[in-house]
Amino acid sequence: MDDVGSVVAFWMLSVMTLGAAVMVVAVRNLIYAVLFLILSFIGVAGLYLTLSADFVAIAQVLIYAGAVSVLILFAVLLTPRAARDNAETFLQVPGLVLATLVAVTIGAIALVTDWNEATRGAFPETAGAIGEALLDKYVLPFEIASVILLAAMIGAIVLVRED
Amino acid sequence: MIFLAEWWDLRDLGNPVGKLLELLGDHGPDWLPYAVSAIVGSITIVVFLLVSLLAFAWVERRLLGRMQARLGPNRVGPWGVFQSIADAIKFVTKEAITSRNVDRWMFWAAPVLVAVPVLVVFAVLPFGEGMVLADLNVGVLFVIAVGSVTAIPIFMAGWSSNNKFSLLGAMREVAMLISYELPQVLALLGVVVFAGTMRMNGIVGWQDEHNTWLIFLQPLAVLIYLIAGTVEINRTPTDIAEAESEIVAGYHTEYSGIKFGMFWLTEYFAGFAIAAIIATVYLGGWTLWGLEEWVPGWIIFLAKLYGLFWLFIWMRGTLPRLRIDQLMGFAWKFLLPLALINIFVAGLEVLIWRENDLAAEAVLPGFAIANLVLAGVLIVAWARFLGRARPSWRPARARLVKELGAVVYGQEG
Amino acid sequence: MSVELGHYLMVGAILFSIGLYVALAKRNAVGILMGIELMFNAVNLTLISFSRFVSPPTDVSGHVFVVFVITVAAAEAALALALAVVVYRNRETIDIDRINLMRW
Amino acid sequence: MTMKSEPFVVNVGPQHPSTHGVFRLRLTMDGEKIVDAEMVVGYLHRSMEKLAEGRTYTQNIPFTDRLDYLSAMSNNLAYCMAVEKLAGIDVPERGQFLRVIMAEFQRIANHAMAIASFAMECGVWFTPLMWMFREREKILDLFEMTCGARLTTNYVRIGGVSFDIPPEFMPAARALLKEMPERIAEYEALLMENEIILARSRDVGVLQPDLAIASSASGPVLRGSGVMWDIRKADPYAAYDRLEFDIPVGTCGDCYDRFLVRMEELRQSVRILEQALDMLPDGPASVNVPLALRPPAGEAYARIEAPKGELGFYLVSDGSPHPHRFHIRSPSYINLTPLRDMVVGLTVPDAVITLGSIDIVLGEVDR
Repeated sequence: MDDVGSVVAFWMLSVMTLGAAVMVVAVRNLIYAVLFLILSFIGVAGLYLTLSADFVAIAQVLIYAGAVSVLILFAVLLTPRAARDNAETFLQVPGLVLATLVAVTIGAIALVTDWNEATRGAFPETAGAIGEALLDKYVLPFEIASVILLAAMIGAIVLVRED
Repeated sequence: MIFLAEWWDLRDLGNPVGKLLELLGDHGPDWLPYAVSAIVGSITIVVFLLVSLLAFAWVERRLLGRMQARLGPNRVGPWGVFQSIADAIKFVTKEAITSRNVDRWMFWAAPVLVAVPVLVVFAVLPFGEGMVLADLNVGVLFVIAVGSVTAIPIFMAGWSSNNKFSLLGAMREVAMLISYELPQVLALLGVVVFAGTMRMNGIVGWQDEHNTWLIFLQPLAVLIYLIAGTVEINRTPTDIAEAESEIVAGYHTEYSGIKFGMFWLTEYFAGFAIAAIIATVYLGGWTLWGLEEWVPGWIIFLAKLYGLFWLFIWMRGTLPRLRIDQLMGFAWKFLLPLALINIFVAGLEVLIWRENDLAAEAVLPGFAIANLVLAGVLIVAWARFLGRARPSWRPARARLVKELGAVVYGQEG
Repeated sequence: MSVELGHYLMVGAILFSIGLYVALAKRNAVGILMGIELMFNAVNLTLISFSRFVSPPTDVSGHVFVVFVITVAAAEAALALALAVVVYRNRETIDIDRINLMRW
Repeated sequence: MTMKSEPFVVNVGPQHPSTHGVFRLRLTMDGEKIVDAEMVVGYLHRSMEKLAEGRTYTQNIPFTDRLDYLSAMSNNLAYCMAVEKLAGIDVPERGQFLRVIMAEFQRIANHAMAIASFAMECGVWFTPLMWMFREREKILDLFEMTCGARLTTNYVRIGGVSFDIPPEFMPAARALLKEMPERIAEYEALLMENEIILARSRDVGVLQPDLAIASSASGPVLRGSGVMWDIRKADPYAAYDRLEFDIPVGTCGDCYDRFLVRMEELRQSVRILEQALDMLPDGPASVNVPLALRPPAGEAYARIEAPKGELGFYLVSDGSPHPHRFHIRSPSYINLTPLRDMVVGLTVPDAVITLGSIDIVLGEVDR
């Protein structure tokens, strides 16, 4: 991947994703944090596109930016008397240290390891291949996932239902 | 195709642009054609949308005028055709008020962001053969995904306004969008099952190849998509997010001037987008059973698009508004089960067709008739099942009495 | 200059650690959920980049795995937010600091 | 698991598209449900009853135009009837019939407005309003050719009416009556079988008949609850005892029933008008009454079935040219009384429809 477009796109999207993620930490208002989280999700979707994973990118926009974030917004609004200031607990410093250590460790591993890269091009079309894989090779996990979704749906309804 | 494909042949607007790109590719750096094609395509789409908007803001008001036994705008220019231009000037020159306690950043960002998803939808819609900005192979999914993102700017507008009515309107809109996404996706899935592709051009090509429109094979899905689309564009039968008799103007209560203009314009753009999606997916896009050889495909496509938009205008002139819980109930209790049955039937039919290697000409008319009958039966039966039939004891008109003093009340009356 | 696997892995690593910090240190339960979502995204990004750069061209296992992760994440988000709402109803707060009773 | 949610207050009005003027409805909400409703009136108070005490009986007629400004004819009629009762004046037969004709035309105009605004509350985008304005315009044209004014007519006078009808009135009125049934059928086709209107208004804002009677509601609000009551039959005035018509009543007392009753009253008004135009006698339209009328000391109450319900004027005279006490029993105001019981337990959209189905005019509520 060394054509100009890909490189520019990668750097712009990375900066957008990580910058938005940092803003999630930094902003003082929880609603702003959710909106920056959405921006970060969209940046990740863009990164998927540069990796020629179009189906996953669209699914990311559809589910994360369109559905999960709206759920989060609803949760924030349904808890009106809770603090909306996006503050930290006493675990701020340990959390920061741990997060830095994890970043350094993973980064080091990522750079040091020889990943045995295959020289290969982009996928021509992923949607069909994913569909076939889901209904052929991964049909059992697929069914289990649907059961999980059903269970989650019923669970959420039972939890929040007024009676 | 009998097209000459000379660069000046406007039957395919891609010809001149292609020539331009060819020239650029020959003489400039290799990324230049991409950039130029993207810019030219985007500008074309925006110009097309703005022109359509100016035209239809006037057409809608004239048509509504006819439906409502009045004249409609008739002062600015002949038959009032310049009314929309006058309106546009008014929007721009009016003061865009920002109240003191609003959340400034979001209040300003929302009207700008709200137009983005709608504009992006047009990137994957083919205006003619080859006249598509980005022929994504997941076009159908893209349209749905982008449509689901519109909830965010609307929420931003409602929340940042610091107004109860705005917030209520925004929450209603978000809840509606989420609920109607499901039937919408399932309605489009039926098409994908038949066409075997999610590429918009592929779907159009499939319809062209089989000499049919998917509206015949998927009548129920068209209806579901039309209803869900009406909800998404927030026009009258379902405009509860800005129901003026309840919550003043919903999420754009606090907006004025060009900021309100952006919401207003986005509503029109979204209407065009839904009409364009239906025209592409269910009505054969830029094809018309061979006529596209003589008439430019983009004119056929625009004719279908505007025809469908006329349907939205008609609905607006006729129907009252549902209550929010009724609208949500309609999505979950009515549209969703029907969409599920529809997708099941579509899958079954395609299975029968493919497994037995039947000829398309033989099976497709049968499927069309079967699905039409099924759609009618399902709608009636499901409505009965949900108890939508009129209570038999209740008279359809007021009772007429001559004597006074008594009380007729209740069931047996 | 070109973009290689390492670049993507680094982005994933940083995103993961930001998510980890949010999940560990934020006081609001919804904020913690946001951190978890960020971590999911980092993992997904890593999976997709491996699928693009390492696995054989016909194999979409990475993508399929991401689809599963997204599915499970959606289910998890719905449940977690329902829990947050329930906790709020009972305690009128979703601050992690103040949800410290073993029973209520 | 109990739901802990705090009630919050939604102010519908005083400036709100659905309050028909300046009227404030403070709704206390628990989530989507209304738990309490408080009506705040008085934003349009013009002190009419007090002002009237300083003017002569004749000077007060224009005040009544401004009560329910959508049915000025009926208001004039009720006031003049009260004065005539007080002073013992008999109105000639032609005057009585003209009063009936004008009052019934006014009823059609008012109900057109009421039905249209009810449909607007349901969310129709102006179409029924514009259709009904088409017929209302023709009625207002008739008023204009009779007395020169369209809304604030000041037409009915003490002792009769101000002008006899001009020659072009009859053909125009007959032409209008001829096309009315067709138009009413159009409205019914547009609104009555509309699935959304049915879903929105049926079983919404139910007013039980006993509550309707107890709160002394009147007009279509009372009849919508199934109570057979109409002053035109119970206590006939003007020429109503010589005309034949039926009283429409509802079955369930919900918003849809009130809408149906108004729809049917349009037809009945057309029926009355056809008879009245046929029976219109010749002769003088009014008797001469001194401008500074001095009725003998005493009191009188006269009531009519105005389009919105029982409109009554209570006058006390002390023998001077000015009324000693001038009180208006306005139907809009009294029909509002059961509103709280009707909207508690509903949602805001339902409350808006319920308010629309009562058909209030704030000029009459606040006086």
